Amino acid sequence: MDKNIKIDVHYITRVEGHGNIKVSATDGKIQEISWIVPEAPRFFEAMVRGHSYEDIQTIVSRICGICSISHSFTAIKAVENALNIEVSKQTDMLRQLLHYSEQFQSHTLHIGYLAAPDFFGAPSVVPLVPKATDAVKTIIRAHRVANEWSDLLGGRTTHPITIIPGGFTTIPTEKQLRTLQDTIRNTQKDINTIAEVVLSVAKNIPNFERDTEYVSIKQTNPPEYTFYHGDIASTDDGKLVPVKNWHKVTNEYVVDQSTAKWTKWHRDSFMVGALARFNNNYDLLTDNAKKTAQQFGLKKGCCNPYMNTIAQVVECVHICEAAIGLIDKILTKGLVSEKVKVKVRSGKGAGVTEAPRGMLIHEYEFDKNGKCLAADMCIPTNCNHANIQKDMEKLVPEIIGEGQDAVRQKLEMLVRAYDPCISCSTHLLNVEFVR
Amino acid sequence: MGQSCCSSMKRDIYLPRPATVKKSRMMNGTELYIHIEMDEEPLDFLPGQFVEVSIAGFGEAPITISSSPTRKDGFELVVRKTGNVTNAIHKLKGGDKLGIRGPLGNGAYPVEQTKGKDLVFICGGIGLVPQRSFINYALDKRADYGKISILLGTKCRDQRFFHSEIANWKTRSDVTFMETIDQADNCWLDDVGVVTTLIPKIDYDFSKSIFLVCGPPVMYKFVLLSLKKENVPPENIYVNLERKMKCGVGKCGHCQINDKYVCIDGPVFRYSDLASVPEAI
Amino acid sequence: MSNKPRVAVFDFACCEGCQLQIVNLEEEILDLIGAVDVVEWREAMSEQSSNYDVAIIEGSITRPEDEERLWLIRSRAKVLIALGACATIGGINKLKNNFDLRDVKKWVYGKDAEKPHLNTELTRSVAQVVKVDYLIHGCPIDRKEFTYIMRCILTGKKPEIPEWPVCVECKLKDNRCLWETGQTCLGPIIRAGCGARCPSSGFRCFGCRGYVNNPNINAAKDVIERYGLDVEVLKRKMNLFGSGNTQVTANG
Amino acid sequence: MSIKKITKQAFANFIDNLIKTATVYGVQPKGERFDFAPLASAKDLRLDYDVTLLPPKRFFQPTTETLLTFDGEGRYKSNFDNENFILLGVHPYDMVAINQMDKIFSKDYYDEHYMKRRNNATIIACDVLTPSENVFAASMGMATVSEGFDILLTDIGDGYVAEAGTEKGNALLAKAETTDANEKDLEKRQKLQQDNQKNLNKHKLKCKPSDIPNLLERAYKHPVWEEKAKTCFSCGSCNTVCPTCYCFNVQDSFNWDLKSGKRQRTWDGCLLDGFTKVAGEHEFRSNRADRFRHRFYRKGKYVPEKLNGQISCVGCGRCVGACLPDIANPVKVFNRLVDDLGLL
Ligand SMILES: Cc1cc2nc3c(=O)[nH]c(=O)nc-3n(C[C@H](O)[C@H](O)[C@H](O)COP(=O)(O)OP(=O)(O)OC[C@H]3O[C@@H](n4cnc5c(N)ncnc54)[C@H](O)[C@@H]3O)c2cc1C
Ligand code: SF4
Ligand code: SF4
Ligand code: SF4
Repeated sequence: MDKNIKIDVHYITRVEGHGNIKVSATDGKIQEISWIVPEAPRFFEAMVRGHSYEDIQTIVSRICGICSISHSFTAIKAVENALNIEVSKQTDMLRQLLHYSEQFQSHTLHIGYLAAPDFFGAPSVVPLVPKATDAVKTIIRAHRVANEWSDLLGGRTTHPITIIPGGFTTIPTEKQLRTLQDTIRNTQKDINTIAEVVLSVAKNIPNFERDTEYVSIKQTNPPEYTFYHGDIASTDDGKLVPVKNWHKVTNEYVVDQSTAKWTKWHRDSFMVGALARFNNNYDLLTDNAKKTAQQFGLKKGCCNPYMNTIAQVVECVHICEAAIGLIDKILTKGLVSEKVKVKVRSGKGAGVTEAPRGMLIHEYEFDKNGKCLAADMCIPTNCNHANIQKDMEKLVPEIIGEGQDAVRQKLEMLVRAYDPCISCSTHLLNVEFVR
Repeated sequence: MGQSCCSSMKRDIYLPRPATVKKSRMMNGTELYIHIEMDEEPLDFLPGQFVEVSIAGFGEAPITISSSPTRKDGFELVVRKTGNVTNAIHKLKGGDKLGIRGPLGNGAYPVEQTKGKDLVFICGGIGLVPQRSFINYALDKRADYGKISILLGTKCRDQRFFHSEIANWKTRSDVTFMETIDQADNCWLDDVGVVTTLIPKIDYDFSKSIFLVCGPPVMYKFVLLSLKKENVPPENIYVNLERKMKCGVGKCGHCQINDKYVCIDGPVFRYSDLASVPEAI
Repeated sequence: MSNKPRVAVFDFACCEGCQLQIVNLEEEILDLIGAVDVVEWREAMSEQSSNYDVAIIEGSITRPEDEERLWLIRSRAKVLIALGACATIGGINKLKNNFDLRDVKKWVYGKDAEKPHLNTELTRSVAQVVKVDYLIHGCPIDRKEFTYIMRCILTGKKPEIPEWPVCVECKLKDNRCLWETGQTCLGPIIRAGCGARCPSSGFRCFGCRGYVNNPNINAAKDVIERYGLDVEVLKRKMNLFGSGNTQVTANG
Repeated sequence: MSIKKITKQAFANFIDNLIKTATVYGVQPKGERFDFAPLASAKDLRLDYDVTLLPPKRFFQPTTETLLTFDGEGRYKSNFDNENFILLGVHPYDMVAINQMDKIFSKDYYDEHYMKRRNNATIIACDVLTPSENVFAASMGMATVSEGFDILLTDIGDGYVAEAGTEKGNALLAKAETTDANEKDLEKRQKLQQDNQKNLNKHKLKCKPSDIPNLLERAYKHPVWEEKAKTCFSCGSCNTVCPTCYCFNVQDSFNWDLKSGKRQRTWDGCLLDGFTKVAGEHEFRSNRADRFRHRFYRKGKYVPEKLNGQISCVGCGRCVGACLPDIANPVKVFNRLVDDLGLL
């Protein structure tokens, strides 16, 4: 085997945003292993200043097209926190239902279109169309259901327009919710099919482990596998940190090799995302979701980052079941049309939700007219950058003997497993070019 | 209300009928000549009428019939390439299929009313195309009409067309043909030569002759002013108007000029009828 | 090699939500793949190519190096499409043009703000940098309009993009006007084509498709006064996506 | 034709039975407004509505309709809607507007696409119970209607007087449990109709509708067009919501095989930028004020010339509410002209 390795992946494909991987080794001695993000910085925190609290969601939704619903919700929760706005139980439940749709949409996108080609050894889903037509069509079908679901509640599939501070501009009819429920029920079969297909190629998932701290939100009252409510939790200790203290969790820091800010809490780095939620909240998954996890040998405490994709499959199973139950709950109460009333005041507030790829935090400050004075955000991929780097540092020496192509392939797969959302992360991240 | 009326026998006014291109050729840099024959019944039209030409997927465009109904094999169009449909028409070659609706336009040339009168055709550039239908009609029924003059103004030499036909008109003793060409280097498609300079050169009784005017919008103002100077009564002037058009059957509203519709009241209008139509010229 | 047009998708500063709408075509994406050869599309596939006929560009241009990359793409492509608000009118990224750029950088990057690689320049739309053949408006784009325009391009047809404002489609959707409920809706001055998606969901139009060719801005100001609202509020809303530029047209 | 009385309960049964046999589009709430929508049960029907958002014209000229399809060889085929349906709750002014459209679409060139839907429809009209905030149908002489409908309902409190206007209506009415309307019922109906001829008048026209063509004859150069159009958005809302506007656009589109496709017609509006634009970007009515004026001339002069003089504004008042800068109100414009130019 060649002991000289030079990997320079300029823009890793099938991820959201631009990221580069650089590895070089001479005679088996590693000189460089870096995860670099050259995405154009976009300055959202600066741009929202001066805008009305009503327009914050419209602006920050554009941080990311894939997790626009999570950004919208996180922003709105922060705005509501700052302006002391309470929302009704109905609004809260409908929001959670809408938020589920994004997890489902993003996960099927990642599993089916972005990660699956790796398992099948294909460069993209396109060549898989003739080879595995049925599997591709199943993915498309599930993805469409997710989008129709977002569309119904959010007004669009991407960049939702119905959610405003205090409530909704418009809500679906009871009949539409019933229909949605039936659709989700039918989709459960497709999710099982997708799980089976992934299982059939699961042997291609690299066997790699690194003891890692996992951070996500956790809801205790009542306990629920949460994406929407809760405080910040770590697998390293059981303590819950309220979102207003989020800076104590993220502890952004600058490292020598990069000007990109990294995060750390109890250790050098931590991971957020589906696997983090799984590890923190495993007990609260539905039985079927637990069963799916078992099929893949995915257990609480798993520290193989590649298994993040499998945790997403498990979450899809959970989300469908949870959504069906939530719709029942909404409908037994009956829908009422609610008027949104907001009293503007000055204030500062933070909000947290789980985006599909991990914990997402926004914080805003407003003057007495509701004009934004300052904004701060922490994006999941931001939290993961350091962890990706650390994983690479452990992984490369373990596999360096497999040759350049295999190393490159496994590194790309690793980054993809994180389902990074790079364009999200760059408006806060300090960016470095290694060219 | 005629709700009980049975309409199933009526033809769909929007349904094009199949036709076939017999021949097509470029006449100059921008104009395509195209000879068409209907696949089923032939087209029964009057000079000045137009058809809606359908190219599936691209749409429909109103195009005046340039040939005379006296020449019985199909009909001819001359099309300038300006947009989607006309671009697609320019791609047609002999044997290709297309759709035709029409003939349309209740306001055709006054071929009956002008019998025995002297005719002056004033054409600006592509304005010759519709006029040609009446010109050839009158020439084929030469005895029915008085003197015939054709005044043509073209902006530059490359834009002339119907060379052999014009050559023929020039040699005929029973037709007066006059032409100006404004040979500016910078040749704009939509401009006309100074056709107005030709008007005083014809020695007709201006009060009794019939003037038929067709050209780009800018031309009308000048020509009509000249004719006014020569004391031509508005009743004796006919103009050919063009407007955006969609349906061609007086419904869609696009070609409306005040209370007149180009499609069903025109496209040929008696100038005296336009006195109360300020938007016309 | 097939003789289908070769299509490549590229992105600049943006949220990639417009590319996502292409994925969101769901079953229809198979029709698209049937009609064209997608040769490069970083978000969805690993294949890459420098040989393409149609380049679809998402995102706005904020740095000199992006500008160079865009020139290269333009020189290789026969047809260039600006996809989505960032590309057509600069989009949300243009908000930063309303601030002093040094201040913007400092706000986000603090003491590192002046490092060379953090350079940012005034945000420009793709059409402000290179010749654009087709504009596909919206944030995100409308899927129906996207496929319509793609089919037009593939058949050599000039697409008909509405010249009229969102109110037309809003009325066709049988909506009650949001001004009656106190919302400052930009519908009357913003280009239609979205099917009035936002107003139909009860949310004011915030202008992601850019202004109509001939917006009557002064009338908008009069209306604001009639409804007793603040012109400043209107201005800030008009800035969200348009940032004051009134007109962008494609050359195609 | 028969005039019957039908109790509210019998009416509800009648409608519920109709729903079983045909699609019934009845007036129902949409948010805080009203709209024609497929009716699931008589109890959802709101015949006391003020005005619907869009006028019922969309059932005969849909906002988008496929006129033709073409196959891969470019062969065209007409496309028609053949579904029978019942339109329930049409107000008199809207009925007058439908009568006008019927003339427009059947005269000269017979538009089978429109007429087929029209002939497939059964219209159950109803007299207005709640005047809308901008209605001025009384000023236009269109607060009540005497023809066009298959059945006309008038709510007289303890039930409806139902008058059949056509054989179709007669036959339909025979299916309901009715009694002959007596003198008192008819008096009540007459009272309501007479009241409506006064009450549906939130904007009072200072002249007779028949004076309008002559008024416009003299108003072409009046400053009102420029003045008002200054704040016109060219948004075409006044066109879109109007029950007597019918201009349309026609567009072709390809299917994904890039060979077959369809030709569709969509609503258009003479106020919109580009309405008269031809190839080469020349626009004949490019001036906002000219387009603004054109609309009033169509309502008050041009279209009436095709309708034996009947004014083509029925006074529904929709445009008044739809126009943000509040310049579209026909009564305000006509009254201004009466003030400035006088009546002859
Ligand atoms: C009565 C009449 C007779 C005509 N005769 C001729 C002729 O003999 N030869 C010729 O070359 N041209 C003629 N024209 C002009 C011709 O109709 C337009 O050039 C053509 O419609 C442009 O269509 P397009 O699809 O290529 O352009 P686009 O710009 O793509 O136009 C789209 C649509 O707009 C409408 N439209 C655009 N421009 C015009 C226009 N100038 N007039 C009417 N509708 C328009 C049409 O419905 C057309 O399908 C005539 C027009 C009229 C009204
Ligand atoms: S809601 Fe907005 S888009 Fe709709 S009509 Fe009103 S102003 Fe126009
Ligand atoms: S002009 Fe206005 S009031 Fe008159 S019919 Fe039309 S929408 Fe109704
Ligand atoms: S509704 Fe008012 S603003 Fe809009 S086009 Fe009509 S007159 Fe102009």
